[in-house]
This record gives sequence, C-alpha cells and structure tokens, in this order.
Amino acid sequence: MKKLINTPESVLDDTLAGIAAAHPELTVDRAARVVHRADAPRPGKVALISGGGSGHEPLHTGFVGPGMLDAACPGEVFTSPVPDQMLAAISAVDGGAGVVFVVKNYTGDVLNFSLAAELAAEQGIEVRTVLVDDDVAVQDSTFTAGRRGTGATVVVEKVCGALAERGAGAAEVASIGELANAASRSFAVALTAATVPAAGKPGFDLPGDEIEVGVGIHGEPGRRREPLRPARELVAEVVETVLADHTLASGDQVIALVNGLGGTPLHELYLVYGEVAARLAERGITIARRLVGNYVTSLDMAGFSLTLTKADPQLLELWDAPVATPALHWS
Amino acid sequence: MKKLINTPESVLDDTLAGIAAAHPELTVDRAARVVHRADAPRPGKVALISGGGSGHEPLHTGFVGPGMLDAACPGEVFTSPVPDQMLAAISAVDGGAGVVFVVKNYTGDVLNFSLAAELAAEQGIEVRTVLVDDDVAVQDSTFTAGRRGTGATVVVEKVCGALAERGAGAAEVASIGELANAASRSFAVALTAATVPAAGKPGFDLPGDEIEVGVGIHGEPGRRREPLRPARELVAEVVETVLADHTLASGDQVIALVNGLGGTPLHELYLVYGEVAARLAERGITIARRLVGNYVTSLDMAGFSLTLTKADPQLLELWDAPVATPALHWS
Amino acid sequence: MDHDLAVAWLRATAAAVEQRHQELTELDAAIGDGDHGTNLRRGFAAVTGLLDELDPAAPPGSVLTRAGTTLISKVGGASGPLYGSALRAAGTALPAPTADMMDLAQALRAGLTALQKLGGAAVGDKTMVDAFEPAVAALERAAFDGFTLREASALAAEAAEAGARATIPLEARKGRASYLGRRSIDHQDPGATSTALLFAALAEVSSPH
Amino acid sequence: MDHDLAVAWLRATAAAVEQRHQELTELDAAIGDGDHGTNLRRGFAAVTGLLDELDPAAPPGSVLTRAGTTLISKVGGASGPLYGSALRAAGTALPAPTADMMDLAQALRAGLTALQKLGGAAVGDKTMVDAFEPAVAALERAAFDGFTLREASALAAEAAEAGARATIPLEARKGRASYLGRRSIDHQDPGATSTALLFAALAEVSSPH
Ligand SMILES: Nc1ncnc2c1ncn2[C@@H]1O[C@H](COP(=O)(O)OP(=O)(O)O)[C@@H](O)[C@H]1O
Ligand SMILES: Nc1ncnc2c1ncn2[C@@H]1O[C@H](COP(=O)(O)OP(=O)(O)O)[C@@H](O)[C@H]1O
Ligand SMILES: [Mg+2]
Ligand SMILES: [Mg+2]
Ligand SMILES: [Mg+2]
Ligand SMILES: [Mg+2]
Repeated sequence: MKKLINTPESVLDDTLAGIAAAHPELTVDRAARVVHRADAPRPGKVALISGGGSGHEPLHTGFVGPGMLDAACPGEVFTSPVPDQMLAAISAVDGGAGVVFVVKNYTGDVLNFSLAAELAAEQGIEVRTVLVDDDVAVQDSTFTAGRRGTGATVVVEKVCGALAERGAGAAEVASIGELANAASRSFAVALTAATVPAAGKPGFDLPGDEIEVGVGIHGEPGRRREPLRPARELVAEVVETVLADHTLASGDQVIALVNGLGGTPLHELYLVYGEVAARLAERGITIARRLVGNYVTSLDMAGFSLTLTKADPQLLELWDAPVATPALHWS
Repeated sequence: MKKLINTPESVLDDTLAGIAAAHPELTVDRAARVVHRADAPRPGKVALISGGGSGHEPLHTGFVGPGMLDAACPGEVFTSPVPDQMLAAISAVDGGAGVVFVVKNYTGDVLNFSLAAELAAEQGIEVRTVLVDDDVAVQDSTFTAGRRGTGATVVVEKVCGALAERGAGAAEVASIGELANAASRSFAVALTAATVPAAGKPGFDLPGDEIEVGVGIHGEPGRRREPLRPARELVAEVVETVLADHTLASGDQVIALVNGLGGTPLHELYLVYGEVAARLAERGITIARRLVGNYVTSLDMAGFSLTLTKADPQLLELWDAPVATPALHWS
Repeated sequence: MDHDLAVAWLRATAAAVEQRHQELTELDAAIGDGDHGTNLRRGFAAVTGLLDELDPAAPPGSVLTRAGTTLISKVGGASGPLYGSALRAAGTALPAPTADMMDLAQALRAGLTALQKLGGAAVGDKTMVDAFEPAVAALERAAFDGFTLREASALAAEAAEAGARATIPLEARKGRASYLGRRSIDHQDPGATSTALLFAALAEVSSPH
Repeated sequence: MDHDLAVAWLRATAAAVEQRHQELTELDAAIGDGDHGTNLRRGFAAVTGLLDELDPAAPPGSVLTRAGTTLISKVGGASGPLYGSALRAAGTALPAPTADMMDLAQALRAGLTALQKLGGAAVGDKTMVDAFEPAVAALERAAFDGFTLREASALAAEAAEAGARATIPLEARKGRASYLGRRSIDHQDPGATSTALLFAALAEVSSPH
C-alpha cells in the first residue's frame, strides 16, 4: 500500500487537520469530527447536515458552506459516522428552524443517522431525512438493502442547500431533496480496486485488463466483471444502463455528472464526458448543466460514475443558485 | 494499461471533444488544437497564451477564461504543442495589444514556442515570453536544460491573467509573470509512475514501497529513490527542500499549492496540506492563500508536489482578482 | 450474572476481537467493505477503556448498557448501532444487582429484539441474527431445563458458532452483502462470525479456569 | 541529389522510423519521457502524406524544406523543431534542380548549423548533434576526396551510427536527459539514434539495388 498518510488509524484526524488548515472559512471540530460553516447556527435557517464514511472526498466535507451543507460528519474510512457526530453537528448548526439529514442508503449510514434522529427527537429536535439511493447497479427489492446512494448526493445536497439558504422550511427542503433523488440514476465502472488504509491491500483483485461494472463506492462488487473496452463502447453501455432505469425521453433536460472515483485523471473524465454527451445527443436529451471531475470518490479507485438527473426549471434554478464550498463554487 | 480512452492516437482529440461538450463558455478548435475564450479577441487586451503537452489537466485548458488565459495549446500527451497551434491561438485571441506566452521550461516547449514567436514576428506580431522554471529538483546550471516548469505555472497564469484583464500592457503582464516565477519554488514526489497511452506501460518501475523523490511531471526521474515514509516525515523533507532554495523568512507570506499528480485522492492531499501548514507555522511563515487539489498532473501518477510562492501585496491582490475558468473560479 | 461476570465477558470479547479482527475484516472484504474487524476493534478498545474506569458497584445491566452506548459512539458502520442497541436493550432488561440464568436469557432476547427491530433482519438473511438467534434460543432452553450458566453458555456458544457457519450457503438479503445477490453465497457472514465470538467469550468466562 | 532521391530518402527514413519507433521510444523512456519514437512516427507519417501529393517537378531543396515544415507542424517535443529546422535549412541551401556531393554536404552542414543554433547543443552534450556532426563531417571529407554519393553516404551512415553509440558513456547536458545528471550515463541517446536512421536511409537509397 502506497499512501500519503501517517498511520491507518490517524487518517481521518490527519485529513481533518488539513481541511482545517486549508479552509479557514469552515469550522473543523476535530474532537467531535464535525465540519461546519463558521457562521452557523443561522437563526431561522433549516440546518442541512450530511455525512458518511471518509474516503469519498470532496463528499461531504467539501460541500459545506453557503448554499449547500451546514455541517458534514465524516466517519472513519468507508465506515459511517456515529450518532454522536450528528448530535454534535446539530448542536453546532441548528438555527431552530428544523434539521434535515441527507443520508446515502447504506445500512450503516441509515442506522447511525436514524439513531441520531431518535436521540435528537428525545431532545425535542425534529429531524427529517432525505435518503439518497440512485445506483442502478443494485436491484431495489425487499431482498437487498436497496439501491446505494452515490453521485446523486451532490445534486441533492446542492438543491436542498439552495432552498435552505433562502429560508424554506424543513418539509420543503426535504421534499426537493426527495424529488432530486427520485429524478437521479447513477452507475459506476471501476478499473482498479480501492485500498482501505487499515486493510493495507486492494479490496478486490482486478486482474490484467478486467473492469468491475456496476461497482459501489466502497468497492462493493458490481454486476459483472469484463475486459476493458474502448471508452466509446464502455460509455455507450453505461449510458444505456442508466437510461434503461430512467424516464428520460427526447426533449428532456438533464444535469449530468461524470465523476472520477479518485485515481482517474481529469483528461480521461473529459474524454468520457464527450462520449456521454454524444450518446445523449443522439437521443435528443439535452445536458443543461454538468460537472466533470472528482466529487464522490472511492479512495484511489480508478474509474468513473455517471449520474443523470432529470431536470425541471425548479431544479435547474436551484442548481444555479450561488454556492461557496471548497468543491463547488459559483455565484 | 487500463485507461478510459478509445485509442492512444486519439486521446488528445477525444479529450478536446469532451472539453468542448463540457464547456460551452469556451471555444474548442479541435482541428487547430486550440482552446480559447469564446469572447476573444478582446480589443485592447493583451492576449495571454500558454500550452504544453497534454496529460497535465487541468493545466492549461482548464485555466482558460476571464481573468486567466485567453488561449491554451494542448500538445500530444507529454509532447509540447507545435508552432502552428500557437499561431492559430494568436490569430484567434490577439486583440492587437500584444501577446504574452507562458512557457514551461522544457526544451520541446521552449523550442516550439520560440519558433512560433519567430513566425509571429514575421507577421509583425511581437510576442513576449514568460519562462516558468520552479522545480528545485533540477540543478539550474549550464550543464542542464535548467529548472523545469511545474506548479508555479498556475500562479504565473493567474497573476498575468488578472493583470491582463485590467488592461495592462504586454511588458507589464510579462514582468509580473517573471516576478511570480522568481518568487516560486516547487518539488514533487511520485508514489507510482505515469503510463503514457502510446507507450502502454508505466514510464519507470517503482517497486514495492519505493518512491521517486524530485520527480518531473513527465515522469522524469528525480533526485533519488527511497522507501515511502509516513507523510509527516516525507512532507517535512519536501518543505525543507523547497525552503532550502527559497528566500523565505519568518514573517513572510506565501501562496501554497499542494498539488496532486493525478492518481492521488483528495483526502491524501488534504493530509499533506495539513503537514505543510504545520511545518511552515513552525517557521513563522504564513500561508496567505492556498490551493489543494489536482492542478498540474502527470496522467495517472500518484504523488504530490508542493509549490511555495513568496507573496507580496501585489501578488496577493492579483491572486484574489476574479477568475472564471473550468479549474479556478472565484469572484 | 453479576458486575464481575459482565465485565469479564466484555473483556473476553474485546480480547477475542483484538485477536481475530483480521479474520473478521477478511470475511467482510469478501462480501462487504472489509472493515468489520477494524470497526469492532475500535469499538471494543473503547469498551475496555470504559471498563477500566467503571464504578465497581455498577450493576451488570448498567455495565452492558454503557458498553452498548460506547459501541454506538465508536464503531459506526452497520455493526455499531446493531451491537450497541442489542447490548443497551439487554442491559436495560437485566435486573440488579445479579441476574440468574433465566434473567440473562430474557435480557439477551430483549437485546436480539432490539437488534432486529433496528436492522429488520430475520434468521436466514445472512446477518449476525443468524448466530444471535440460535444462541439466545439455546440459552432460553438451557435456562428452562435448569442448566448452570457454564453449561448454558457453552450450548449458546456452540449454537452461535453453528449459526455463523450456517450462513455460508445463504444468499444475503440485508446489509452490504445483499448487493452481491447470489455471489454472496459460499462466504461466511462477518457479523455472524463476530456474534459467535461474543457467545464464545461468555462461555469462556462462565467456565471455572 | 535530385527530386527523386530526396523523396526516396525521406520515404526510407519514414519506413525506418515506422519499423523502429518502439526502440526509439524505449531509449527515450530510459532517459527522457518515452515519446521520441511516437513523435517521429507521427511526423514522418505526415511527411509521407506530403510526398504522396508532391509536385514531381519540385526541386530537391523544396522537398526537404517542405518536409521540415511538416515535421515542425506535426512532431512537437524537442525533436520536431530541431529536425524540422535542420531540414528546412538544408533544403533552402540546396541548389535546384540537382545538387552534387559537395552541394549536399554543404546543405546538410547548413541544416546542422540551424539545429545547433536553435538547440544550443555541441558535440558531447549527448544529443542528436553527436550523430549529426560526424555524419556531416564524413560527407564533407568524402565530397572533398571526390567520392560518389553511394560511397560518401555509406561513410556518413557509419559515422552517424558510431556517433550515436558514442553517446552511451556521456552525461547529458541538453534536453530532458540532462535532468538525470550522471544517471544519464550508460544509455544511448534517442535523438542521436534517430539521426543514425536518417543517414542510414540516405545510404540505403544512394546504393543501387
Ligand atoms: N440489517 C441488518 N441486520 C442485522 N445485521 C446486519 C444488518 N446489516 C448488516 N448486518 C451485519 O453487519 C455486518 C457488517 O458489519 P460492518 O462491516 O461493521 O458494517 P458495514 O457493513 O457498515 O461496513 C454484516 O456481516 C452483518 O452481519
Ligand atoms: N537542445 C538540444 N539540442 C539538440 N538535440 C536535443 C536538444 N534537446 C533534446 N535534443 C534531442 O531530442 C531528443 C528527444 O526528442 P523527443 O523525445 O522527441 O522530444 P522531448 O524531449 O521533448 O520528448 C533527445 O534524445 C536529443 O537527441
Ligand atoms: Mg463499513
Ligand atoms: Mg516529450
Ligand atoms: Mg463492513
Ligand atoms: Mg521524449
């Protein structure tokens, strides 16, 4: 394992030290493991809180700031945060106007955030939860833990954050998040496996020229393994897979996210985006907004994910609203 | 070799197709291989043009836009662009107020840009060139091609771009670039080698737990090879190395760039930044501004570089000036 | 079960986790995300810290409850809330200052119920429930039959171990392994395996040395 | 040298580059950035395209000049401007419609001068100059001694080849290899190697088949 770390045990704390040093505009509570807006709590504003295992940076800490999250709770690498973190986040950023959690649908995240919500309720604080489950690689059935939350998290956090910034109520913020999630589908392909620092070796073997199609952001194995093909073919198949589970028709608009998994350089992501754009253009689908880069990563995994969010004027308007976070920044 | 590409030969063109699709605010001339501001030429504004081999994205294409470059000329992967590209860029963006090239100091870049400048001069267009040579891994002597240009390129392009945007003359723009370059020093460490698509295999072997200390952004071997150590020790040494060649004293301010080489995830870069900040704080050096992320990459190479630019009020003011490019964006 | 036994049980579990965390992590790497051993190790290290500072007069129920709270605060992942809630519910159900066999069986049943309520898993879903349920059932039977704690906990440990092994041919329907569908078959569930450690530790501290 | 010989020379060079680009790239990977073969291959593929379309009446000098321009436009890297400028200068110096041995030697000297003016390298710096200079010197001597083109170009090819091999023990002082300092020793310079191909191609097309 070759990583720029001190010890596997201290990765989260050392990373938080770096985030604290790099972003004076954020408050980093290393003891409580909470990153929050320095100007929180903002009276009358719904507190938007998310979190999850570390190793997916910039998710979620890189999305804290005006127009997006009020606080993020980073867990250990690939391990969901604990309820104490969410409670600390609430007490740091709750402005008295309600709390909304954005939770990616993994058993650990769901359980820890729901324990936190229960404990908050005991303190008289009502918490609403938006569950993100956009990964079409997993069948959403009673025989699975349901679809995983991946790239759509960025869209959900952005539009919820924009609405919260304008003073909308908790119910409204949660419901736009649910709407954005329902409008989103994602699918990922890994070229290499991620190495969790504590494990010290790649999470799975991916020999020679093979790729994992439908991989999860913690290295959960995908739908199948197959030989790497030219980007054009591979992307065409990924687009097919996402659209097969979507309700997009010619004339529709989307927000598209071509997301790197951590170890794939930007020029490859642009190349992939070019193929995505060409395939969608063939079907008459317009990419109204897009992101190309590393947003929801999986440590050093090479590969990419595609997220398509069907966009209506309201979602686009919220997407365009000003945001000032380490990873998303526009005005 | 596992890459999201179509063929090694088409990497540049396919990447440009993606950039064109992703950035409607830029004009991408795929035939001429020039990326330029859509609103160029801007009469009365000095045209700031850079370029270099591809594989270092977002450099340079990601720095085209208001407040930074007018045009970028991407060469083949790790191969400098050809003079035709620079001439095409000039004719696309020259607003009649002079042209400034920002050139990283590599023989190929220097020769191709200087041929282009000669040819432009034959057309009556005077070109000034800012040579970037910040990499302290190379001895700057008559027995070498001189220091390589690396991370400081971002700083040079930013401050030159800010000044050009305000209508400064070509001499002034070039001289602030030279000043920023002279105030900058960089040093890089590779954990893995980059794989050039056409070569199909890593540029060098880096067995087991070894790292290349002082590596170049085209995988040029560094000062020495040594075992990977904890980030704290490694970063301390990198900081030492950069400072040993710098004129920084307690009380000075710097712009710091902790730059990923392409295959290193963001959480490691933050961790490195935390160590850099701690080491500089010990010496009384203040990091006035910083960037943490992938800015001057080397394909899929894992590792990082550190750039420290001694900052005076003028450089800071130009650094803070609004910029709207794919990779740097603030107002 | 009294204060000392509760403490001894948790310490023995912590020791077993410390010794076998790599095995748990490897099982989790195969069908999960490869952190189960690391998660529990972090959690039980914190539990050990808690035990070191504990009031010697604390009733056994409060020992378990506080250990559960510690697991919830330190583990994260799916297993933290599940084990934590189970211990908390068990601790709450345990009478002070000592509990007999039947009390213990009922308390652990209460823990299992809490675990299942939170996680929604039934026997056969290839989770820790597959080891926890048979272990509690064995305790209950043994208590009903008037067995000693030593005998009962040995039976429970056996049942948990058998339950963990019985997860091998199952297809996971809960947790991260469920993403794998049929490819989760032929792997032993990490959580069921750590549950077997928990009951083995109980048997260990219940036997005279 | 006439039109046909100039064309044949460039085609033979293109064929040699096509055949041996991997070797050139590997030499460049050792002490450079591993693209010299790829660069020249791209450039000479374009030169071949140019030759296919060329006016058969074009004097040999213009063939070389236009090939040089094509290399400058297509190669990039250090070698593109260097070879391109050398060919352009040589072509400009070559009288039309045919050139004798002495003309050719002088034209290639002009090419070398342009290459050195642009790149600033001297013999011994471990660059293409180390093969180019002895080859031109051999041509000049042979021309002075009244040798035929066949004989002269064979001597030049030998000198270039020897010059390329002689770069092995040198420490690079120009180009990317100079970053390596003493570690550039014990490697043959890729540019000197491709220069040897250029002169071998000249010898090849100058010999009757
Ligand atoms: N819904 C559930 N109900 C009961 N147990 C579960 C459930 N989901 C997961 N588990 C158990 O948790 C174990 C995984 O724990 P761990 O690896 O620590 O958490 P994570 O899956 O979040 O990484 C599984 O092996 C399984 O036994
Ligand atoms: N200043 C120079 N003068 C003469 N030849 C040079 C000079 N710099 C580099 N070269 C030659 O160029 C060759 C490398 O060419 P190439 O790999 O195509 O370009 P790059 O180094 O830009 O990748 C070297 O082997 C050397 O022979
Ligand atoms: Mg986990
Ligand atoms: Mg090159
Ligand atoms: Mg796990
Ligand atoms: Mg080269």
